[in-house]
Amino acid sequence: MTEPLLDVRNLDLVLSHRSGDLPILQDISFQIMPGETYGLVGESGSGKSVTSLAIMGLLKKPLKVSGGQVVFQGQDLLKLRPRRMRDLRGDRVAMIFQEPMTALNPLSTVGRQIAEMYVLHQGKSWREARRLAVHALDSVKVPNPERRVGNYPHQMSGGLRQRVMIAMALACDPDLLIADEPTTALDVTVQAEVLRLIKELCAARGTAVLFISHDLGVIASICQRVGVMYAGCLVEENDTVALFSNPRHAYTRGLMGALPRLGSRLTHGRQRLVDIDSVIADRSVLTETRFIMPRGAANGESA
Amino acid sequence: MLQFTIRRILQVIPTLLVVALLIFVIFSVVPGSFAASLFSDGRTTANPEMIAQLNRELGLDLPLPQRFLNYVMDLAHLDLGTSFRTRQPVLQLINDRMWASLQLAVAAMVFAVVIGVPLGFIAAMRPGSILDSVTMIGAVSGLSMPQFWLGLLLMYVFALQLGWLPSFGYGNGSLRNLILPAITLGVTPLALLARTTRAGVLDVMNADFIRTAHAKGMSESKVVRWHVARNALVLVVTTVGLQFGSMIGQAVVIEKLFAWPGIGSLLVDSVAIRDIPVVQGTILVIVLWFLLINTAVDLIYAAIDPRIKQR
Amino acid sequence: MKLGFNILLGGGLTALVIIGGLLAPWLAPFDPVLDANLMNSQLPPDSTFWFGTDSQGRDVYSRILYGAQISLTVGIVSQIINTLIGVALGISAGYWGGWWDDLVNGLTNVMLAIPSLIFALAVMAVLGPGLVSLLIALGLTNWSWTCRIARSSTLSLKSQGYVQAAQTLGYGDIRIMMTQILPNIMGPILVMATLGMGAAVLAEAALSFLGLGIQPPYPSWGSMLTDARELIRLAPWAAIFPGLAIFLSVLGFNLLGDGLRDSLDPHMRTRKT
Amino acid sequence: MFKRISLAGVLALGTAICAFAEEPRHGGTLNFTAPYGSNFATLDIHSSPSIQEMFISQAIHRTLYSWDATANKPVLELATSVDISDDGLVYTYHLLPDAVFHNGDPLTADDVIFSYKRIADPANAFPGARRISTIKGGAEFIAGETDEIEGLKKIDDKTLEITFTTPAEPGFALMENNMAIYPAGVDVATQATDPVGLGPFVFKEHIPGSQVVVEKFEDYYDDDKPYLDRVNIILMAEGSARDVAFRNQEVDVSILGSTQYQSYQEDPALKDNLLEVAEVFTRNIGFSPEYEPFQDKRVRQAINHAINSPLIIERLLKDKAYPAVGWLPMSLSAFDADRKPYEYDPEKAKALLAEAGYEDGFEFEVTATPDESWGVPIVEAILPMLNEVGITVRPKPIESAALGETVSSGDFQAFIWSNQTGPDALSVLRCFYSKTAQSSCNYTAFSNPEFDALFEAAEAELDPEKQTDLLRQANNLLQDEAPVWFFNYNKAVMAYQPWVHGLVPNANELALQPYDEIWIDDSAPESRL
Repeated sequence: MTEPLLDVRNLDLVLSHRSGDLPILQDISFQIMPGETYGLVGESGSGKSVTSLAIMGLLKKPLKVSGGQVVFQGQDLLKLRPRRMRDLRGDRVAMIFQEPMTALNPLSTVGRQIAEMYVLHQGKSWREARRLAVHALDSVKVPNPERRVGNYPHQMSGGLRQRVMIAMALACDPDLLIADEPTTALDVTVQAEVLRLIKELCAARGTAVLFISHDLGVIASICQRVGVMYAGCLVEENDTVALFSNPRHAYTRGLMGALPRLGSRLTHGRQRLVDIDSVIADRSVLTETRFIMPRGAANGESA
Repeated sequence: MLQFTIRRILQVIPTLLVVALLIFVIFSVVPGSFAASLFSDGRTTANPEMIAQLNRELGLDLPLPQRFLNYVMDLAHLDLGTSFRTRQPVLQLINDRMWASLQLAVAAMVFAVVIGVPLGFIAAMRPGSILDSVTMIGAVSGLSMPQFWLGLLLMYVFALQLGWLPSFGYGNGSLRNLILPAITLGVTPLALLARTTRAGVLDVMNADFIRTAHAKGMSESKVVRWHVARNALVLVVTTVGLQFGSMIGQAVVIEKLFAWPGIGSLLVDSVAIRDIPVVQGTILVIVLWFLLINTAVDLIYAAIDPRIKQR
Repeated sequence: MKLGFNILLGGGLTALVIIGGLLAPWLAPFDPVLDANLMNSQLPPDSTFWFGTDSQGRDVYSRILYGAQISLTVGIVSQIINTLIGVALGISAGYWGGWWDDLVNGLTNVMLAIPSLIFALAVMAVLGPGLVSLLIALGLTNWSWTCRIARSSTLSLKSQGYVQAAQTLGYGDIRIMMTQILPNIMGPILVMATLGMGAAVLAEAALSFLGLGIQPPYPSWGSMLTDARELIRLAPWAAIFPGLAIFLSVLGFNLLGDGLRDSLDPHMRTRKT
Repeated sequence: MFKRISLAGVLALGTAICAFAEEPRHGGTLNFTAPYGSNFATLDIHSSPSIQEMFISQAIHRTLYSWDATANKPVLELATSVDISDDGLVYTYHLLPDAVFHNGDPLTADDVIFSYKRIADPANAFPGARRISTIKGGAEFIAGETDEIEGLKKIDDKTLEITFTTPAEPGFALMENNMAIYPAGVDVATQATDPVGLGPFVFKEHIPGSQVVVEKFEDYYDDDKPYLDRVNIILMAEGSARDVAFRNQEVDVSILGSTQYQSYQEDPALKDNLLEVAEVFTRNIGFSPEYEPFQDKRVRQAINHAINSPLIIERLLKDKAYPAVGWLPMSLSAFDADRKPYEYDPEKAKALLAEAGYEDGFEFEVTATPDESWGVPIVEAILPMLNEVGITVRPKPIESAALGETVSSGDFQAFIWSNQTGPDALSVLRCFYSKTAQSSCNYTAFSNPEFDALFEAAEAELDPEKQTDLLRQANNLLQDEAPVWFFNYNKAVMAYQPWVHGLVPNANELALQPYDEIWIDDSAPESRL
């Protein structure tokens, strides 16, 4: 294929502290091609979300990037001036968050919050933006969008709210959509609908997706390629099919073991799952696994 | 919304009635009587006949339950009674004084909001900075100072040493007269507002939807204007409401110090001479004021926060 | 970090007041009441009278030390009364609910509606000036917030497993309230009480100004300040030091309360880091 | 008996301010302060029992008699002359021919009768009522038994005859501000909000809780007066605030507390403009006859000896008081100039206590208000002194409002108070007459046959000289019996701005000043001229 849309190169990220920097991400590298859906999977705390925030340039104070590059459409986002980065955010790179209740401002109507996108990035008037917001709601299959546009978040169900988030994220036809656990907080049935929606809309618009989840099942259903993160490192990366058929890293195998067998996912059968903690709790196993990581983990002991 | 409003206003009435009863009971057992207080300054000599006659005249010789009944009946007709001292309707006396108190309270609150809210905002924008520390230490200091002491210091500095402002009085409602008492009274709400604004803004700034706003590519100033300000406002409005009510209590001291003709000083003077109808009436009006303001706050709150109305 | 600073400074100031008050009989060079020699009135600070003397010729330093006892008594006792009333009403209302809850709620609303200084003024008028009256007046005044907090915490605790477990085990209501609920709501209550101590010391000063404070001969800072307010020109020390004592001790209580709240409230803590 | 004193007489007779007979300047505004409370309860002076409203009535109203602060006695105000019958009971007043009310009505005898009847009306329960009881038929009228006051008789429009029940000087009672003469033709209900009187100033405006403004009455019966165009009577109860306002030249006069007195005396810019007067107030600690130690005269005397009053006065009150000799103050003629106060002598006090059987001392409480010059601070000051002779004293704090009731009901071991002891010696000493109840004004329930005999003789005596002599003896007896600790007579001090002239040393109440005689010279600030 051609140039990657997003090229994360040797990203290091630390938590700065008086007593020295604490490494959070080490040497993360991966690429996403235009239109591709890339999954990042890992336990909570493994650094998936932080990676996405680093790409968006939304890291908060004690966290900071200490090395590497985030090249998006040929330019290093880390070196961009804040103003340029701001213009890019939402417009070219958009993001959906995990908790649709708190990710929306409870005191604003959803219409207004969608409309903000058009005002910010396309210089539309509020009136025009609101009209577009109705369309956007319609496009994410929110029923009765003319009425819903005046709703407050608390008047909507979780699934609807997440659709609002998607509508907001896709409002400006971004080239890359970062979806950070977009379905985790939802009912299982709603999950499937939302996933399908993301898949369809992005496919139709050719939007690349960085899909973050701890749920291998979800990842499997939507992603072409998958990176497995563990303790701040990308421990394995492969095509989805290849990864599932041949997990190389011990941790990946652990994750797989924790996954209910395909097909029984929705029924939550009584079969015994491998507890992921029992795999990773033993620190000696951890250290050992570091050595077989595909890419450098020279100073991994400090994690 | 209208139903909500009416319901909230109706809720005020039982509280008011209980307060009326409470105040009545308290001041029916208070030692000292109006008639006897008349000669406490030693200027005139005690005169039992006069006291007895005065008590008869004022209806103080009636049994307590009867007096309370009369009192409640009058209240039902919005009649707060007649002052022992001035023989004027209490409502009239309160009306004469209330506007000065309102003026003082509003001015103090405006001062507190205009200074306190931005300070809290700025402090929250740069948590941990020097400005933040100074603001917060200043705020807690403002809360730790006896108000009359502060007022006295301000009076000495700005009226006497610098001669910028008049030191006392109403001065026909001139703004210059209002400044010192309003600042003195405003310091406590200012400090509280700075603190709550800061806490509120910090709270909002850490909310997920602010991250969303940033992810949308919004500039810092737009984030603040579009999302932070409005949400932090909820807390500010609540604080303003609560403070507005309790400020009347504090105003008692300030009005006395600055010879400000408000209901606070009317209350203290009336307590001192046991002019019970005025005491009862003034406290009732103050409580009503407090309740109405809180009702207003609830309504504003409901207007700002769409989630409230549903409850 | 700020959190530590608040507790440190607040605790330090509070400790200073406590030590000063407790050790007053040993630290004070003079008796606060009897060592009054009018020949010494209004002397500026010197090596004998560290903070100068007041118009009665009494040592301001000694009176401030003894005054700490009064201020502490006012702060602590009034807050104990407040807390007892507030916690007892709040927990029982939250736990039992029903008409009792309605009653307590109504009472709380009434108390909240009367500005506390005005209520204290009324109570003081009934009881007459003096320390005991002041303790009662301030003790009866500020329990409503404590009550609210206790009630809402109880409500949320009531539905939790261990309380329900205790109920199933057949524990008595009172026992559950005392052993299961009370210890779990002590944090915020303690914060309220600490902040309330500062408010009580300030209220004492305000009531003194209105002629209703604790009255001599025993020195309270509020009455010292009130008495000396006209001396600010002739003997500023007699007014400045009591004012400073009030300011610093209230500051101490407030900082300590803030610090306690920050360290007890994990939400606040994460916010600060 | 014609005692009207001219303006020139008043000025010449000795206020320090008017020593040079400068020509009074007309015009200007005076910012006067009313220091005794933060509101004017009413503008209807008849209904007011307190000093506070007198600041207004002093400008707006006039009474039949007025107080001549210089000669220290009541003088005729609204009459040119009076004829007195031989038995001293019937007074025939010839009212001022040119006196008119602010509404233009001339003063007539009807107005006086109307006003006195209103004051005495039992339905009103006005504080001045008891003063009417010295008029024949007054007591019956007050009791509601009659519709007319028998002793009030109109001879013609300008002639009024009043019959009194005793031959005592009626001026003392009828000069009180709340005995003001109202116009009969004006609805009295309006007097509370829009008063109309005979005074030199017309009511202009009342801002409740702040001030009352009065303006010059062009038709005032004293042609040349008033000098001022306008007086703002400003409420300023808080001493420290008044101090700032005065120094800031926002107000023209200020009544000083003791602390301020000291600092004003030390300030070269202020010390020359202080007006001082020995007011007719005696500060004292009254002893309860119910409390056992106080039943012994020697104990009461011992306390008088044990306390160093001059020291307290000098150091605590900053000399803003005169040591009390006995009950009656110095300005009264019944005061015995040869008597000395109790000497400060702790040894003698101890000896007296030992004699009385209290060598080991005893304890008592003093019921006291917060007042700085006759309240708790004084008790604090005597505490170490009495401790010295073995007596333990404790202040029992009480609110001002409750003092009168507590004392008159006898619910105390001792109390500290400031009592008005003038100007009429006879009525002052009546308070120690055994037939006067404790609930009236015999607060220490004093009962002494010797005193009673002297008092009764004085009351019956028609000759002023002899009466004064009897009262003097009674007062001296009182000093020896020591029913109270005689502390001090108040020294009232008023600070005034240098441009203010015409203030008088009013021994009854210094704060009350004759606005019609005050004028300001052209050194006053622009805004006041």
